Amino acid sequence: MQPIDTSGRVVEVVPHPLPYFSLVLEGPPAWRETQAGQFVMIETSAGLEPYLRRAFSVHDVSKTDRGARIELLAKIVGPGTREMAHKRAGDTMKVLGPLGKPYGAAEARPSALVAGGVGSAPLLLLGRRLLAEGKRFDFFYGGRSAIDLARSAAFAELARESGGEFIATTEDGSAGERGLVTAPLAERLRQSAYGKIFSCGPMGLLKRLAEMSAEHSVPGEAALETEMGCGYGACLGCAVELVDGKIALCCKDGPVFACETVKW
Amino acid sequence: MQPIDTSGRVVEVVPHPLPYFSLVLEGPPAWRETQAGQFVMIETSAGLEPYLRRAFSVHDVSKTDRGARIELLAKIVGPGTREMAHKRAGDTMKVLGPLGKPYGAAEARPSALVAGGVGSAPLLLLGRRLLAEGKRFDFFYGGRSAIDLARSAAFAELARESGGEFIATTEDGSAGERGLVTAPLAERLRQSAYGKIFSCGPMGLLKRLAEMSAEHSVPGEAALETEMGCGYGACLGCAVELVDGKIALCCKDGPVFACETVKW
Amino acid sequence: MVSGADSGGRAEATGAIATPCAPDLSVRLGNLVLPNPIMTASGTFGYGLEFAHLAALDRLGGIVTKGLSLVPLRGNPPPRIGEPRGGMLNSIGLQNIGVEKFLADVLPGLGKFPAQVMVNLFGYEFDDYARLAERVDSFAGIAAVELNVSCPNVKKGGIEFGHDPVQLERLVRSVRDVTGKPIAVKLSPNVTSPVAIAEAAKAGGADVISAINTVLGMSIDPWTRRPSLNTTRGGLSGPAIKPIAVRIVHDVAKKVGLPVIGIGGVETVDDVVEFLLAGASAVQVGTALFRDPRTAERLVDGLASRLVEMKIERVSELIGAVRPWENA
Amino acid sequence: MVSGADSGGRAEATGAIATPCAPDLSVRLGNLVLPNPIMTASGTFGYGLEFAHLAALDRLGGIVTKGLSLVPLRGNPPPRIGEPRGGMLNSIGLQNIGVEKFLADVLPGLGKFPAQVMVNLFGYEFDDYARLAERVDSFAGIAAVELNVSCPNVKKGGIEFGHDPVQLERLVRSVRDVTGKPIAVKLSPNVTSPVAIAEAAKAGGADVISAINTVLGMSIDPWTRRPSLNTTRGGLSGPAIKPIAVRIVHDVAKKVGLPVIGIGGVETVDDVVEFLLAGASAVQVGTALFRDPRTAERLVDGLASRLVEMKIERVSELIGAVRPWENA
Ligand SMILES: Cc1cc2nc3c(=O)[nH]c(=O)nc-3n(C[C@H](O)[C@H](O)[C@H](O)COP(=O)(O)OP(=O)(O)OC[C@H]3O[C@@H](n4cnc5c(N)ncnc54)[C@H](O)[C@@H]3O)c2cc1C
Ligand SMILES: Cc1cc2nc3c(=O)[nH]c(=O)nc-3n(C[C@H](O)[C@H](O)[C@H](O)COP(=O)(O)OP(=O)(O)OC[C@H]3O[C@@H](n4cnc5c(N)ncnc54)[C@H](O)[C@@H]3O)c2cc1C
Ligand SMILES: Cc1cc2nc3c(=O)[nH]c(=O)nc-3n(C[C@H](O)[C@H](O)[C@H](O)COP(=O)(O)O)c2cc1C
Ligand SMILES: Cc1cc2nc3c(=O)[nH]c(=O)nc-3n(C[C@H](O)[C@H](O)[C@H](O)COP(=O)(O)O)c2cc1C
Ligand code: FES
Ligand code: FES
Repeated sequence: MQPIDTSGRVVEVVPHPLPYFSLVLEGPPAWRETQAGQFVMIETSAGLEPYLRRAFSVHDVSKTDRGARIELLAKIVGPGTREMAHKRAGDTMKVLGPLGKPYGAAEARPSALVAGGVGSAPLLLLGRRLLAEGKRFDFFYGGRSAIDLARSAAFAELARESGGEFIATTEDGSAGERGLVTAPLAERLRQSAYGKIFSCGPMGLLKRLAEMSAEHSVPGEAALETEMGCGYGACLGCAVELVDGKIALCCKDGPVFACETVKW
Repeated sequence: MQPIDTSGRVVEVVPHPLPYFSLVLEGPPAWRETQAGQFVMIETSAGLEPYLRRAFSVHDVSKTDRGARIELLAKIVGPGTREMAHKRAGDTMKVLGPLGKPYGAAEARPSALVAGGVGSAPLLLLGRRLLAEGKRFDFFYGGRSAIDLARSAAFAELARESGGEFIATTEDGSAGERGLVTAPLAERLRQSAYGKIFSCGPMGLLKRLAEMSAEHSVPGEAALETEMGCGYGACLGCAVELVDGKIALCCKDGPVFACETVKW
Repeated sequence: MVSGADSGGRAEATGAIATPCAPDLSVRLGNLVLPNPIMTASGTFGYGLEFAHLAALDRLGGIVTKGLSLVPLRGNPPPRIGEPRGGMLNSIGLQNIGVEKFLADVLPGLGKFPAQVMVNLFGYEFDDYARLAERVDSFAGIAAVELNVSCPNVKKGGIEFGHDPVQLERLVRSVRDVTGKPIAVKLSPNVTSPVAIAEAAKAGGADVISAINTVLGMSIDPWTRRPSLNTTRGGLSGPAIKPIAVRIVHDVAKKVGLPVIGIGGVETVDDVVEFLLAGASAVQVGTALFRDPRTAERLVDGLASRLVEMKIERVSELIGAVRPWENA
Repeated sequence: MVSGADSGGRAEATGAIATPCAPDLSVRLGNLVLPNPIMTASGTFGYGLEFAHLAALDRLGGIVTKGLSLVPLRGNPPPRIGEPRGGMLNSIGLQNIGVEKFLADVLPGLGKFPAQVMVNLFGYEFDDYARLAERVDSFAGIAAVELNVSCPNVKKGGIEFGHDPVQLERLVRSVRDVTGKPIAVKLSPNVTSPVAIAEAAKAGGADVISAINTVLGMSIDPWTRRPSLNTTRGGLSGPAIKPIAVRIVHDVAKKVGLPVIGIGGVETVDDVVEFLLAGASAVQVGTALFRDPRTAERLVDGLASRLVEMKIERVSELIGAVRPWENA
């Protein structure tokens, strides 16, 4: 579907706790069509700080009688996310979306969903989709510390419902296994073979996952983050370098890319 | 007293109705010393719009057990006043003040207080002072239309308490006498002689009042408005040209000036 | 808070079209007539067509294409944008599909809109400009050419033709020799005397001056210590540069005597009026489109309403109508 | 809203002084040593002393005076300031008390602060600069002179010495000949090549480059049609010009090899770190002081805390430590 430029009504802002929070917006029926991996561009402030909109993966979608609700899972890192965390129920925000290419189809074999920090955002919708398709998946959730594993319960529940497991890791050991999320994944890659690895998170993690996909010849799809000026293909600011030497636009050709196509 | 750089807590925002409103702030005991004609510099927004603080006459002051309350009477004309009108009880704002030279002493003869639109702001405090000093005054309040005579009741009550009268004028006749505020003043200047004319409002009005002061040799004091970058004497942006060829600073040497000293 | 106190600094831009007796929004740029003075700025709205689903292209006064070169360009590696307070930094590096693909695939589709199409041209070599102008000259769908001699993101050779009056005059003349279409020359703000550059463009045969291109700037992330741009330095745009643009538009309009297109931080109706008063005959909207793809059409509506409010029948009455202070 | 989510874009600037092992904030500008890199910018904090009740002068690294001339000046008529989005426009016109009054009444009072006092000097005639420098040379309380050759608000003669390398080199040499004090030359951003101007200043004997002065700008009230400034054009300052200043500081520090003072839109600790990384050895705070007279001291505290957070012992480690992208 074509993205629409509309405005959403803030339903609530939920701390997970801070700096992580959910922003729930009420909007038009068209939002119901949002697919896992797609994002929206939000005008976080009517003023100059920040001036440009900000990109957020759609974390969850639900139908309402008049339209739809989308939930965004965000982390306060600067002015835009700070403005968002300060919104109150009833405030309206300009929203452009849904934008970008969603995650592709899962294979017959179980999938591995791998999240680094707030990169988990788009994977909830993906989990829901896989569950609906009756596809099993394990969910790997890595963070620096326990607080960085926002919405763990929801992810764990989804994974288990699908028949899969939920594996959390933290660098300081404050929750789940101590270490990086790639460790438990590597283990399981040696035993059971996954059909696909779906990921989102910091570039460093995605790069490593791309390597692991190659090593174990398990196809991988990663949702990338780049700076974005517009989100709809006008500014050419979201360039992603591909292995074939071409330049792709994260907002149009992505944010989801097949790992082997990206020049990491 | 020296101005202090502090922060005030928003007690309430009262529409008079819009675009006029009162912003009531709670602050330190030092604010109790504020004198009629003095102003404060308010940081209306934490962001860039507007970037510089805005100047507002102190409209009213009251003592609280922990400190003091000041009331500002403002008109929405741009980003700063818009931000102010959007404040909610409990918000805090940076406040620098009280600043500037207050209105001087009244003469034995009754005074004329003349306000043009929101220029009425500093004259409430002046009225209270005169009342406390047992000095009589007439209050002339001019505006384009009825809505531009914010807080009329309060001014009228003060004037009458002092034994004087309250005269309102509007250009469209929607309240009080139709015409300019200078008309009824001219009338009374021909009959009863005033000891002093205290004024605040648009430059055009103040200029005309200065002329009338001269014609009837009644001393006049006017509170001027200029652009202000800082309010405390640092930017030299608030220049006022004097008849002696010198440049005065509205924020330090003013905002109240003896009419005969200003090059109108 | 007081409900009803209209929020946001950009309210004017959203005023809906107003009255029965609609004012005359048309403006002239030399022989070029625009239905209204609102254009999209080069490089900020692609080639126009691809955003038909987000913006009402039929409402625009003019569309300026992304900078076109003889061959398609890949542009600079990421990161390509940064966001200092009040503006945007970019180093896209003139990525574009090339003039041939534009003429074949895009131009035909643009035909159905009243908006005047201006192609923005740039080259690395002196001759590139004339070759590009010559190539597009025969296409009726192209109303004018805009020469980008001022892009801070082209390193090759390192010359910005827009910084050297002598070079520029020759360059413009070489284009004048091969096309009858109106020529707009886009000024760099990064020079000591934009007026001297504009004079040179005029001497070379330019019909219109577009002012300004981005301002050379740079920012660094205090934590990663990385420049926000891969190229370290890049072009500053958005509200931050508007006062610089207004100054240059004013000086050029006053001293050079060519119609000027005002560019730089245009986002509200106030901005449009300000540029017109300064001497611009039209404006281009750039960065503001990234924030809101409908900015341009909103400005067309808002400008119409504003003229009614100001009791002005023709927008052209505002051009250069600034009132300097007596003793200035 | 979520309470606890810290609001405002300028929180870092308010961090209070942090730790037992305080980091070393001192920096060198040639022979000049500052207790910390935070100075007040010329014309934005008067002569320092008059604001002792609003700011902790004893915390500053340096104080630069309002521009001083041989005789007191009245400055420009009002209006003198405007406020475009993200910045400030001014045309104060260098109103000042004159060098004699400064030396007699102000300088003695400044003696009691550790802050280094830099006098900002300007003249209309070539010789004015040397005469001013000669006049202040014998005063021990003055640590250095800063030559303002770049004020956009001086019309007389119309020359900005800062726009002509040949003139500037001669001017700086004439000052060098009469004073042993460190000479800082303040650059105009309104030139095609600030580096060339800085090179000329160096050739003339300058010890330090201050960059930048205000950017030439203009704005117009869309309703009154009046320029915001009596002089029509004036100097743009504040956050809007920071990316321009960072670019010029970076280029000059890299190519000229003199210590640089970064000036332009400094308001937060992030800003200070950004300028240091770009190559500045110190910064000056200007317009931000109008918004908050305690900005400078807050930055001193905030910078100390930041260094602790970054685990850096000496602020000087940050100077020029930007990390360009590999393929840049
Ligand atoms: C397609 C896409 C989807 C996204 N989805 C989400 C999401 O669901 N939840 C969420 O919290 N964020 C998401 N992001 C990232 C989010 O857009 C940025 O964090 C946002 O720009 C922050 O804005 P800000 O003004 O608060 O901070 P900024 O001022 O933009 O940045 C503040 C600091 O954070 C750093 N930063 C900015 N962007 C990123 C980034 N993308 N990754 C890491 N560091 C960054 C900057 O370098 C800077 O140091 C997504 C980004 C993209 C491109
Ligand atoms: C000493 C002093 C005391 C003041 N007291 C009050 C007060 O008690 N109540 C109050 O409402 N205002 C008062 N003002 C005026 C107030 O400071 C300005 O209206 C303020 O700058 C508005 O800020 P803004 O951002 O909302 O609008 P701005 O963007 O600053 O201005 C918006 C529009 O209003 C015009 N404008 C700005 N300032 C003034 C002005 N001073 N007079 C007329 N038009 C102006 C501008 O030209 C512009 O067109 C006072 C000013 C001074 C100098
Ligand atoms: C992302 C981006 C790409 C641009 N590409 C071009 C270009 O290809 N050719 C050109 O002449 N100007 C280009 N510009 C400059 C704009 O056309 C315009 O002159 C400048 O951005 C100032 O206007 P604004 O503040 O409204 O953005 C570009 C600007 C931006 C922000
Ligand atoms: C009101 C005002 C007055 C100024 N006066 C002077 C001056 O007298 N001499 C000078 O060299 N620079 C002067 N400047 C320029 C500042 O010192 C500084 O270079 C410029 O404002 C950029 O810094 P900022 O963005 O922090 O304000 C002045 C700036 C302002 C805003
Ligand atoms: S974000 Fe603008 S093109 Fe992708
Ligand atoms: S407002 Fe800055 S000196 Fe008066």
